[in-house]
Amino acid sequence: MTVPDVMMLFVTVLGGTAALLVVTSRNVVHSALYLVVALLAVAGAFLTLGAEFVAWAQVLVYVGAVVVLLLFGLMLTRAPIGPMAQGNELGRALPLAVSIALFAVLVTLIFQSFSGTTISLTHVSPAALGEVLYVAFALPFMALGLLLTLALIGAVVIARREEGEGPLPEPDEEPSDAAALREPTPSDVSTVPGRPAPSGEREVSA
Amino acid sequence: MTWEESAITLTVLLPLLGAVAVALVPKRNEDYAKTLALLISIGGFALSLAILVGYDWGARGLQYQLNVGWIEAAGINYHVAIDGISLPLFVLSYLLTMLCAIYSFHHIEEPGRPRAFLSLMLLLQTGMAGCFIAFDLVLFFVFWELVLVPMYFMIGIWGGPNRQYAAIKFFLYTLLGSVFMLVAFLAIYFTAPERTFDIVALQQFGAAGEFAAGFQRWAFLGIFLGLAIKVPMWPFHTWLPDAHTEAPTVGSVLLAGILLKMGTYGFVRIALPVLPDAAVEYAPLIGILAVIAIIYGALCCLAQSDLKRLIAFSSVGHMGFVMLGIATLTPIGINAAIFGMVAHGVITGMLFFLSGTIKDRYHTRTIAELGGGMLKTTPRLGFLLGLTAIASLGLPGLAGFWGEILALLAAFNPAPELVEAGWLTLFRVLMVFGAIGTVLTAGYFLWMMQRVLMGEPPQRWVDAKPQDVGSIEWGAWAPLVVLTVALGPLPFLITAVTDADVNAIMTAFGG
Amino acid sequence: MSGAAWLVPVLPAASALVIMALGRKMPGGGAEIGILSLVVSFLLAVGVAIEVFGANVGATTAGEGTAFVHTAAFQLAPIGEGAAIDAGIRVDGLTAMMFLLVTFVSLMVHIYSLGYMHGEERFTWYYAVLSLFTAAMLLLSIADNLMLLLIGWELVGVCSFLLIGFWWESKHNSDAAIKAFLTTKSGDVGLMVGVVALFGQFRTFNIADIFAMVDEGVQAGGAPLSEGLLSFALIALILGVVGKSAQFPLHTWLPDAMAGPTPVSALIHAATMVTAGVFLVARLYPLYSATPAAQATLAVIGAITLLAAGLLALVQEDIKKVLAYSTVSQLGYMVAALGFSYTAGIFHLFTHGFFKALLFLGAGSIIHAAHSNNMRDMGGLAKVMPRTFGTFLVGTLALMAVPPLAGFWSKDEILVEAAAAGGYTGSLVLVLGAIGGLITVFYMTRLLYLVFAGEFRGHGHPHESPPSMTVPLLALAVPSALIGLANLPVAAFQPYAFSAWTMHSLEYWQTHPIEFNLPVAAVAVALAAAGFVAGRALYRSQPLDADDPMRKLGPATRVLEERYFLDHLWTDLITRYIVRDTAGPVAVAVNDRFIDRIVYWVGAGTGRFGQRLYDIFDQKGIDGALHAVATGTWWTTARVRLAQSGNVQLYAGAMLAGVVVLAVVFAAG
Amino acid sequence: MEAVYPLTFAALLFSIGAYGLLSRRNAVLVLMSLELMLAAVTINLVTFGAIAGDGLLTGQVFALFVMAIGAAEIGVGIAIILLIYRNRASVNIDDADLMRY
Repeated sequence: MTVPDVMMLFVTVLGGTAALLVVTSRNVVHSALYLVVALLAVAGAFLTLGAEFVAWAQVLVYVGAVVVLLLFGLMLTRAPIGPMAQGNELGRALPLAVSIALFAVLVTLIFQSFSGTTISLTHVSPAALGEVLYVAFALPFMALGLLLTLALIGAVVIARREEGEGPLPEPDEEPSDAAALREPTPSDVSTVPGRPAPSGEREVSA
Repeated sequence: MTWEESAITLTVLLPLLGAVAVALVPKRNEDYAKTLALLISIGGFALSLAILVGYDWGARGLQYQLNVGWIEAAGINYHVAIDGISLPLFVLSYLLTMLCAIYSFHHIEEPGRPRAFLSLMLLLQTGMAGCFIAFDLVLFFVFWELVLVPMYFMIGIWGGPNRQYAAIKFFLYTLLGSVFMLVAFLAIYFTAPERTFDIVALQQFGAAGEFAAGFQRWAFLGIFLGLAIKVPMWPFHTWLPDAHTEAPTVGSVLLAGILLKMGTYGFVRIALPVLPDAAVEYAPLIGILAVIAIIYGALCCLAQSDLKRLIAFSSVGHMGFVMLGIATLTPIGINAAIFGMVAHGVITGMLFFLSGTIKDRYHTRTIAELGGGMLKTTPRLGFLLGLTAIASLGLPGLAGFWGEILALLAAFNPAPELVEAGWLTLFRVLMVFGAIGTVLTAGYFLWMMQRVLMGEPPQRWVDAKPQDVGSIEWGAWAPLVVLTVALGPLPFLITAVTDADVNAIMTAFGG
Repeated sequence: MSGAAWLVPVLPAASALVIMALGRKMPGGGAEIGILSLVVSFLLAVGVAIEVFGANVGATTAGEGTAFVHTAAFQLAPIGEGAAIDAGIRVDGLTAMMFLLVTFVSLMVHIYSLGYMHGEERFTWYYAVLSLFTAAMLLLSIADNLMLLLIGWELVGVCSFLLIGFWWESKHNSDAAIKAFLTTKSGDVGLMVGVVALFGQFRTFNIADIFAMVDEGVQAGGAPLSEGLLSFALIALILGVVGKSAQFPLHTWLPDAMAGPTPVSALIHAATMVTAGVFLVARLYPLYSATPAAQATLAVIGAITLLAAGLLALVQEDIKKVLAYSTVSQLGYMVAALGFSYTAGIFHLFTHGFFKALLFLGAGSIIHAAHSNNMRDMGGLAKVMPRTFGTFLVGTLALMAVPPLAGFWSKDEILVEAAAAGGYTGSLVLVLGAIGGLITVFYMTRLLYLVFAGEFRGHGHPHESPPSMTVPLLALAVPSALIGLANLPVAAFQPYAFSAWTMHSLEYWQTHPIEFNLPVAAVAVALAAAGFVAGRALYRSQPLDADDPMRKLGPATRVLEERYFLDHLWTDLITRYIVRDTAGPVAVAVNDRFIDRIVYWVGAGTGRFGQRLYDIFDQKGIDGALHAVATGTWWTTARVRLAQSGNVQLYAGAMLAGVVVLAVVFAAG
Repeated sequence: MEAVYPLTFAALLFSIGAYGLLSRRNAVLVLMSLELMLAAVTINLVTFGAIAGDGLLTGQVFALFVMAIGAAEIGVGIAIILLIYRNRASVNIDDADLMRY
């Protein structure tokens, strides 16, 4: 067990528990914070694998920007700060089964095909990475930039509020059309499938 | 492109272009659509007559042939031609469309909209005519499907009270059949020694016995289902009465006049020559179903209260005779079938025209409500109905007789291969039942004539004084009446054309 | 002349079309075209007859040569495999005879109808269909191949339908017309099967070729002639004969067919149409004489029919019904005769045609005068209608087979041939024929007295019919009386006699001579006399008053009769007790309640069966199955749809589960 | 070092992320679990890059690309969630079942 193995083991354990907590914690903000820990563990993993630049990029992008964005999301959607009621039991059985099965399959596959292969942990300097990035992958890199700007503009357009809209509906009172949405289930077989158009300004096509 | 080659394509494309032209007629003067449609249909009929005249009657094999690559990659080519078997039906389809164009000057059912109606009719004509000249399986299938769409809209929009039901039933039922047929076509394409959809080539493979017996059985079953639903043969007939009861008059005339014949034509052109061994295996089954159709159709006619539905069921009976002719796999049988197709087209087309006019004059088709005495209230209409009904029940000397008697003749001694397979007694029993069928047919037609034509007319109609046959109607019906009366004493008008080619095709069965 | 024979059927056909086209505008309503064309046809027929008979007589007197046959044909249409349908004519003795009979009787009916149908609303249509009918009958008699014969046969059937249902306003008439057409059409099934079978066997419709093949004992393609198939075909044809010539059991339509105008009954149901069946057998006689099984069937059916119909005629009150049943009985004679001898059968057909037409036209004139069909409203007409009475008497005597007249020579000939043939069927026909003769005389005497003797019981006062009606009666009376002599069974006269005229082959004529058989003739005449005496006794002194005791036997009337005629015990015993009081009513009971009911039940039964079949099997059964498929698909889609619950995570979960499963499969695979 | 270790770690992260994705009621938390899964993917990329050990460092380059796209995706995700929130006033996954039949 060399030093990197120990490092990797530690990072795995840390990352695993953090991820578990993200997924199961009662408190919304706690899971955001646990997410930070998990992503840091991932950065640690990169370091052990010698991808130094990727590790720091990971820290910078995910831990810095994404988690903050998620926190903003939580804040803006007025997610209940305190511990909230957990969903129904059925809601957890299927996902649990699926994820465990997924993990089992992945692990067996990994051990089947990759056991015994060793990787050389040569340290890759950011300079070498940069050199490759701007020569071989120049075009994809530029495309990536374009994609990011587009995503940015898109997000702004979606999230912007039109002038004419009324005030933000209070979370507790039931919006008028929400009731309309819970029409009876499609008991009448013969009509064409689709919902009767709800009242209010939006036309929901079948 | 000499006239020889381009003739058929021109004749088939004319109605298509006509349909587009009629549809583009401006809304303001909608009635111009009627005259335009009439001119186009007359033009189409004239072209088909030109082909008829130019056709070398005695000769055997394909004429006016044009074989041009269409989708080379898949071996599909635009192979159109005409021979003795498809010529009569080809010309009949143009005749009937022209007559329908004349008839629809005054008779378009209530949503009116002549532009839409007439363009659909011309589109239908392209599909029908195309089906009889296609010598490539895919081309045949394209025209086969093309026919469904206009007929669906004709029944669905201009039809009777529950037209939706009838239109959907007709469309889906035939489509279901054609799916099996398509699968069979593809199966044939892939198993043929040399990958082609060309019917002539496939016929040569069939004759040379290239297809294995087991394969032939399944391929024939697929094609049989597709065609049997269209004919319609006995268990698959339930769409026909509904479609006819709801269809507009012109729709019914074309549906009964030509569309049913595409099924039987398919048997003669594709099923029998390409898969001869399977044809021998299926022949007894087809024979039995045909005779059941004859007896069953006649019995159901006895139970009908609606005149048009009665005529629809009579079509089931007549097509039974046609299929009996085909089931015998003998040249006489096939000649009987083709003659029966044309005669049925003429007679039943006329019957549907008459029932349309009766509906128009008496506003009802229920026999009880008509109450009889039509010979007194509208004598000419009554006389025509009487004459056509008697022709339909197979009176010799009129068109309906030859189709039946020749089918019975063929059924008495079927093809040698069927005899070897030991089906001789079965076919003779079928022949006797067919003969009994003619009595039942006579029964329900005479009973209908008694209840509709004879007896004292109810006072209601005497007061209403419905108007007798008008000049437009005479124009639309005169050719049909002349044909009904002429085909009786002069059957050679059709058999002379079909005989050479039928003998050629039927050699595969030791005919 | 025989070359122009094809004109004989074509002329009436053309006249029918002309009448239909412009009859209404003609002064005589189209009748004159009909009559004119028939006169020409008749003259042509006589010309043809002279030539044909002359040739035949030449052959018989010279003792060698062949029977005259002239055929000419052209191909109508190829029907595949080299076979073809051709239209051709075959003129021989039989055709010439039928030409004479049909054109003459039809001409008489045409003239007669001028008076009878005067003032009819559809007068022109009547003459058009009458001409068409005559044309069809002539086509039938001249056809040289089976297909053309079948066409003529069915056209005759349709014309009879149109004529019987001439007054289609009343449902009774159209019912009778449909009954007639459908019964004959079901007989025609047999005809079709027969024709198809013969074609199947000989691959040709041409009658001459079939005769040649049968003589050589060979079938199509040289195969040896199969007796079984040939007798099957011929017996099938007999079914057609039974239908068309109203033999037992398919005879029920003929009495109902009296619903048509009387001249129609005279033409169709006496002289021409009903004899079509007999003509068919005569036309194919060489085939029949080659198959004993077919001949035996003919004899048996004929015998049964002649007796059954005779009995039924006994108790009819409608004068036309009596004559109708009498026709059925006489047809029975002809069919039975054809069981043994060609000449006897067709000679009786020939003579019967004339005197039965005369009787029907006479009856028409009586009905015209008495304004009723029922014999109750008649009586005492002899004085009032001398010419009708005179001609009617001639016709009746001929029918009764009273010696000098036609009926005697033809009916007697049948009994002689039956006796000569001997054997089981021969004796059956002889015995039944003799009894039949007695019954015939009995009911005709009854008719004579009821109509002509005593006082007029009806209302109004009858008067003689106009000359246009009585002239044809006189014209028909002449042949009814004299035509019998055409076939005098004297050996010296035979080569010039009727049998020579219409022989179909010289050998047959030579091997089957017509002789006179005294004992048989004597028995027949004796029976006839007995029948006449009994009939006269019963009806002379006491013509049918209002409540004829025919059915209910009031004790008073029978006591009266017994005292007067003790010495006629034998005639009373046989004729009255057995024949009139038991056999007659029983026959009617059997006929009306049994046979007629069957025919009705078959008709109505198929109607009801069709109704049930349609409602239950077609609509619910097959259509139901179709709908089941449709509703089935709706049902399944409704279930599957529920899976789309809208819960996004459920979808994601399902997808991931899918991925896992696929991974396992591929990993394992 | 054995290649198996980082790969197992990635598998672990991926499965836990999947669980979170399926069970969480709140849309934002779903996004978080999504992030975990993305992180797992990047580990895989880097590990496979290391296994291949080619000069082009494709593993790491692609890890970077994935990160960039992940970020863009999270941005748009949050924007959509805000939009749903504005219309439905709740981000609970069960309410947004407009696709229900």
